[in-house]
Amino acid sequence: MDFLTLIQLLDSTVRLATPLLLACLAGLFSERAGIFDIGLEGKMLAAAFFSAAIAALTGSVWIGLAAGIAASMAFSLLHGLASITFRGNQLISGVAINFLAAGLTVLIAQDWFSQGGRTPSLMGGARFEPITLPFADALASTPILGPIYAELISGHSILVYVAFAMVPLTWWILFRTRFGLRLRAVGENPAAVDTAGVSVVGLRYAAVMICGVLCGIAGAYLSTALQAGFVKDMSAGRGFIALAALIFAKWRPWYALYATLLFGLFGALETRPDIIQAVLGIKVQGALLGALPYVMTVIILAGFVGKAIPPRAGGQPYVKER
Amino acid sequence: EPALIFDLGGKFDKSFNEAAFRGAERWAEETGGTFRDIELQSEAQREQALRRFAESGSNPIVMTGFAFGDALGQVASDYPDTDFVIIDMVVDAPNVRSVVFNEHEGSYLVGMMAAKASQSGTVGFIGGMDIPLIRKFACGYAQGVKAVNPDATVISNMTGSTPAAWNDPVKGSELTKAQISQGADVVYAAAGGTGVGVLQTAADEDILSIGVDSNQNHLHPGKVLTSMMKRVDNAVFQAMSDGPGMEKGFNVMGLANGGVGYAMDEFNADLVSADMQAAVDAAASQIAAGDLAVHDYTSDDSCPALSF
Amino acid sequence: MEVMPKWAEVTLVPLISLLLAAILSALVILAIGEDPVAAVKLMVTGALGSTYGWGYTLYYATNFLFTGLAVSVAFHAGLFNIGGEGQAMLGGLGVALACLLIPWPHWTLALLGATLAAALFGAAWAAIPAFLQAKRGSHIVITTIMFNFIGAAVLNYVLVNLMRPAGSMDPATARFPEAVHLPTLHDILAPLGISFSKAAPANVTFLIALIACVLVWFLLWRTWLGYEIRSYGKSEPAAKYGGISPTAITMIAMLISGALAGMMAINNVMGEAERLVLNAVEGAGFIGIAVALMGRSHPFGVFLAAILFGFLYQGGAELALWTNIPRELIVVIQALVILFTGALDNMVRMPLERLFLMMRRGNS
Amino acid sequence: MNASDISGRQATAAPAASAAIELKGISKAFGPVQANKDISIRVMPGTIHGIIGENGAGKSTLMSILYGFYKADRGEIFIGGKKTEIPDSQAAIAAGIGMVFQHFKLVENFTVLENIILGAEDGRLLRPSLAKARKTLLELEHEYGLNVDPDAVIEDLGVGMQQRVEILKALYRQADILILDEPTGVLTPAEADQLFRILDRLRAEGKTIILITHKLREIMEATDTVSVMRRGEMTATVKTAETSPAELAELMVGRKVLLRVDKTPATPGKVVLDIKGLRVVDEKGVERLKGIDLQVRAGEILGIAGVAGNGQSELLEVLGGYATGTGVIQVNGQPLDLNGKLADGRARRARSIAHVPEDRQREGLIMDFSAWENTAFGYHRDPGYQSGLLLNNAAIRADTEAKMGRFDVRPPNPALAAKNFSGGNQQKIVLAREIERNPDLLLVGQPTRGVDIGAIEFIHQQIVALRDKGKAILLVSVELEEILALSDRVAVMFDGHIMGERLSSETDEKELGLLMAGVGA
Ligand SMILES: Nc1ncnc2c1ncn2[C@@H]1O[C@H](COP(=O)(O)OP(=O)(O)OP(=O)(O)O)[C@@H](O)[C@H]1O
Ligand SMILES: Nc1ncnc2c1ncn2[C@@H]1O[C@H](COP(=O)(O)OP(=O)(O)OP(=O)(O)O)[C@@H](O)[C@H]1O
Ligand SMILES: [Mg+2]
Ligand SMILES: [Mg+2]
Repeated sequence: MDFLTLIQLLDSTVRLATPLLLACLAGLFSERAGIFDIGLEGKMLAAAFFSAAIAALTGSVWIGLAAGIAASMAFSLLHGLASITFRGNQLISGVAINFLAAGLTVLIAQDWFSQGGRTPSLMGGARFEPITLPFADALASTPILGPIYAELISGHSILVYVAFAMVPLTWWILFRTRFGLRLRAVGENPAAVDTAGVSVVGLRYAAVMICGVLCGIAGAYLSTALQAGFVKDMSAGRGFIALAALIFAKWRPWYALYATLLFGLFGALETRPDIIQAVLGIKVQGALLGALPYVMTVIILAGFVGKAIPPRAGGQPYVKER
Repeated sequence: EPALIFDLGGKFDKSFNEAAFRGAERWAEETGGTFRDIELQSEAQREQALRRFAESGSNPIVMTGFAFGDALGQVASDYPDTDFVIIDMVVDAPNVRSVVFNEHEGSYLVGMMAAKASQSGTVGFIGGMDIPLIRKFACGYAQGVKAVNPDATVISNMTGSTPAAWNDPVKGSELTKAQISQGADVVYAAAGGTGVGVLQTAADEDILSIGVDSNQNHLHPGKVLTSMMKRVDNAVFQAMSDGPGMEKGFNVMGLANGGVGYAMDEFNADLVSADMQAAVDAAASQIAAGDLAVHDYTSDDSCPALSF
Repeated sequence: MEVMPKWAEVTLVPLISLLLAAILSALVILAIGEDPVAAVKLMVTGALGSTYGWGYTLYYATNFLFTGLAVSVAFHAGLFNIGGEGQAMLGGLGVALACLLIPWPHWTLALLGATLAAALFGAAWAAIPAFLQAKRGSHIVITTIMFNFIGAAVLNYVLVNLMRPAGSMDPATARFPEAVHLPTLHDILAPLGISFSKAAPANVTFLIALIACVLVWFLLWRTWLGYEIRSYGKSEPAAKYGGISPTAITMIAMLISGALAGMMAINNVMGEAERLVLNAVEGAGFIGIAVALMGRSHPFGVFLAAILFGFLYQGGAELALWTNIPRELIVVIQALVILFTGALDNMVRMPLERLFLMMRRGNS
Repeated sequence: MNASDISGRQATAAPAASAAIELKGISKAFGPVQANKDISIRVMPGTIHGIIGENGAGKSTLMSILYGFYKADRGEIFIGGKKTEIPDSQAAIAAGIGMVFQHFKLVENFTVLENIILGAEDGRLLRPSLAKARKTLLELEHEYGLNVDPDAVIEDLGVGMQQRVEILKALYRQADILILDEPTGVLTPAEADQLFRILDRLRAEGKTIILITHKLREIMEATDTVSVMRRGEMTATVKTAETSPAELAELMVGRKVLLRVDKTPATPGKVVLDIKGLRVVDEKGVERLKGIDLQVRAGEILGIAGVAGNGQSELLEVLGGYATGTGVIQVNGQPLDLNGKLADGRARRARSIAHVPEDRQREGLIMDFSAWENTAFGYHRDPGYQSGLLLNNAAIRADTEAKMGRFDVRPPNPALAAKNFSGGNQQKIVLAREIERNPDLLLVGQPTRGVDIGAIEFIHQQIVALRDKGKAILLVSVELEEILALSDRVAVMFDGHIMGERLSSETDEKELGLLMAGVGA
């Protein structure tokens, strides 16, 4: 495998990892606050639709992004209502949100656009275009670093940079701010937060809402940056993979980056059976090739990661009075 | 009143179900008639939908997809007075019209065009789910490519092994980019909703793409080399127009009878040179006349021009 | 010391929740310009108004019973088995192999053999995640998700490359021989003088699912093994203190869970399709999660929830048949039912509890 | 400290007009349970006010209402004479109230410092808050002698330390009114003494303290006034100087209570438990037991004294079969498997070893299971309870009912879930299960932690009765008083070693206290 191929592979890794990373960080905020969220998939899908739809209608991808985020947050609010206010089962609520998003997006898309549950193709300002970083062209010919900068680092949509910037930001928020301290505390022992005079409900809603924002960006990235429009079910299970990555990452921001990059790499490798053949020396049959990322995940998980301890109050509603 | 049953992909799968729906709509528009339709949600509903429509007097009942073969085989004899039309599969019963398409022939033609349009000598194929039908597309395509340029490389990828593979444009994009980085400058997508991503990325990356099933040239004018037309719409239109008492039996829709073909319109006129078109048309008439045989993958589960 | 009488808890709460879901669904139906009253009528008569409707409702319910029980058993051991989908797929492979490779003389024997094969294959597919959880601490939620994907790939590979009859377009096995066809409810009830629709796919597997329900209940609440499973699920430190082996219970519970999920295949593969198709499970594994959660992981609750989802599936099919309501609307209705009965149930319960408390105070 | 010290000071209580805290007509129901019924109470500033009452009397509930954790159904709260609404803990903190809960409200995987600033941060950024808190903490530590490592993680700290963190939390928030809910339940005598010295200082500074405890001695020594609660009602409030332990006990339980354990001298028989060179390394690789030698004979109670966290738990866990170790342990002359297949609780029970674990809610009981299911726990595969694969539920129920009767478990309802019993009754369920097996060796950890005096009396009697049947008993407790009252011999553990063994008739709290601190031997 030559250098340029490697760069291309990594480039693809970055693109595939970005929605996973955003969703993973979204889940991280929610679950760190003690609210499990298997509705990442649904929120991402809803955001993908609304951002594409509104971008198509207004011609502005930014308004689209805002709409996607708003839609995702609306689902977050629903999840909050069910799991915080009404202390319902968080897993069921998540399952319901996934179904709801899958159904509603197509229904509304058909109602608005009559294009078979799709949005029209986005053009021009209705789409996030790749950004060429300064001097990318000038430096491209520098050996090694040039291609890395010009091909790998430069040339992604703004949302990719947002996603990667979210990693240190998330870390900083969680571990360097008052809000982060409280957020982590409420996922470990809500009673401690409550008796310290801080609202458990408020914190948890805040976390769930941040989760909505990040899922919104993830969805918008799918339909307005990677693609130029919405296709039904286009999140294609990425919310679940993000959830797996979150557990993989032991609910930590930097590990989340590594985990999603790893999943991204597996995804990228899947598109390059030629490389796998070159490395392994055997041709992997198509269907089994598709299973490769998952097999690798299991092997890595079993071999290297070990036990992941979730936030202790995770998944349980905070009930003071029986 | 005729009825139309879509396969699990649903009415709007950007593939043959959608084409079938357009055919039925055209029929409704032209004749002022109405038709029933249903999008299935589960395997068990195949037989259910067939029986329910048959019992309620719908005639003819048209269904899209090879997966109906088994159910129709069970049901057809119970409703001898109802005419059934199955697309993409052969069911041998007196009240069934089976319509199959020679996708490999159409794919052969677009493969030729891909090879002719390619500068790099490398072209790509992106399929949806890895099933024999899609391999049939890929195999015909590869034969067409090799016919023009025996040294050409055909890169073939399938999107996945679950039904999600039909609706993952993001992965379609990534596969396209991967093929581009391996040198492909024309890609042919036979992947339903996933193909949306393929065509989009090809347009973005300034290479040519080839659409499938219906004419997709307009999606990215000047970027879609052509589309492999599989006239499911015509088959449905025809079936509904023929109505009850239609001619039954085995209907092969190939190049000879316009069942498959390639799309030419104002959107790709500049991309297809006269020479290219002449060569392809020549091959088409040869195939139609039976002078040129394109191997059908599903006839023996093998492909001379491509390995899976 | 419960606030609400038990009858209210088990009837009023779910019924009012369902009503809320129905009202919201009606609004959605109205919003897309259809008649909600007619739609509900259609669903009810279509799913419950004839033996034909029941035949489909029960057929779907049978699938969900198996996957729901599977999730429940694991849940009682504190394990969240999301892998029902993959386990049911592999169960289908087991059924197909059993039915195609062995010349069964009679369906009863075939049923026994196929059930065994389905359970074995399903359990085998759960065994690796279970082992990794027990021995390596690999989170079972991730590994079972991964095994769903891997299972789909395996099935695809096997059907496309190995088990497909030569020259067939359809990535499916050959039809099973006549001898292994299972009797439908029509065949079973006819000798009893009950005429049940011939066309509906509900078959003898439904009875097996009911037996499975009873057995699971029996296992969990009448045997020491079930007792150990529940103990471990409630408190791992206590289980250790009590001399219950976490490794053994994790393995056993997951094997039982996988076996139950796998056994779904005798319904859809052997009973209905009579061959193995790629898409045989079609999400029943995931519906099983909702069914188990809504049924509070109790076999009887699972039974009711499975019937409810069977009703939604069959009622939805009828809607799709006779109206222009798109199938996504049915998905939305399912979502609303899951949401209101499963996640927002306290929205109904809290005011009800207040009401009962007031009544009780008023009485005393 | 010395009782006369305190009683001398109580006369300084201020006139009635300016009570620091006044509660009027507080009522609170949890669903059908009326936890507090029309409770009124006045606490003067600069005093220590004690509250006693049986398990479930409603003490914690009342204080949680004052702290804004629960909302009262009815009633008014006056702070410093001013009517104050306390809808949440925020308001309580603002009103100068701090509370140390019976079950600590700490974030286990946070550091001490993080726990202390939680909710009381300065500004949005953590670092300045932490720096400031570190400084303040140092001052507080200096002032009150409350030493803790600010960077230690809570889960690595013993309960005594955790309690200090809770107190520091309140002080950090500048509480004028400090509520302590059963603070000494988990402390060693030395730690308890230190706590009371601190409370004394705080009182001297004019702070008001409410102290909930089950220990009459503490009430008598530390408080100025004391209120007694029973079944949700406030039955009496008296000046401490004007009452006696016996009177309080009677007010509390509603009958006369024996305050001493009645026991005859032991007649030790053959060696039942023989431990040689026992070593245990925990999951983190830390050596917790560093070569223990111990013997317990039939008909005697060996008490293990020691500050929590010195290896007592590990000793019980190894003996109970759910921790691994090296060395030799013999029971009735036969070795126990410490590492292999038979190192599990079931095998131990088969060897006639019964175990009342230290933490009944985590290990001893399954809180969601009914009493009868809990009664079978650990013995569920014994012939009496099971045949083939089946549990004999009817037999277990009947057995449970009998045991509940004999152990006076209230309410005597086998179908009630364990979590619905009060702490003392939960403990009785565990004891009944283990003692009624008539084991050759009984392991008991913290048998009366958080249990009211009525129940303590009963539990102690049962343990002694088992000894008198000629059984060997290994008792682990952090309550020196309990160790001295129950055991025939005492071994003191410190840092994974046995610091020394004494006959309880020949030693006293002072000597043991020194051994527990690692001094002497
Ligand atoms: N959060 C709660 N929800 C429901 N019931 C509760 C709750 N907290 C306490 N109770 C009930 O209220 C009553 C009073 O409990 P409380 O904890 O105040 O007693 P206590 O006097 O502190 O007992 P202890 O000495 O055991 O700590 C008990 O019956 C208890 O079961
Ligand atoms: N408030 C409480 N009420 C009842 N039990 C408690 C309480 N706080 C702690 N415990 C239990 O008491 C035990 C004491 O724990 P700790 O670790 O401090 O002492 P230890 O068991 O002697 O030490 P180690 O296990 O580290 O050797 C633990 O099992 C803990 O769960
Ligand atoms: Mg209390
Ligand atoms: Mg301990």
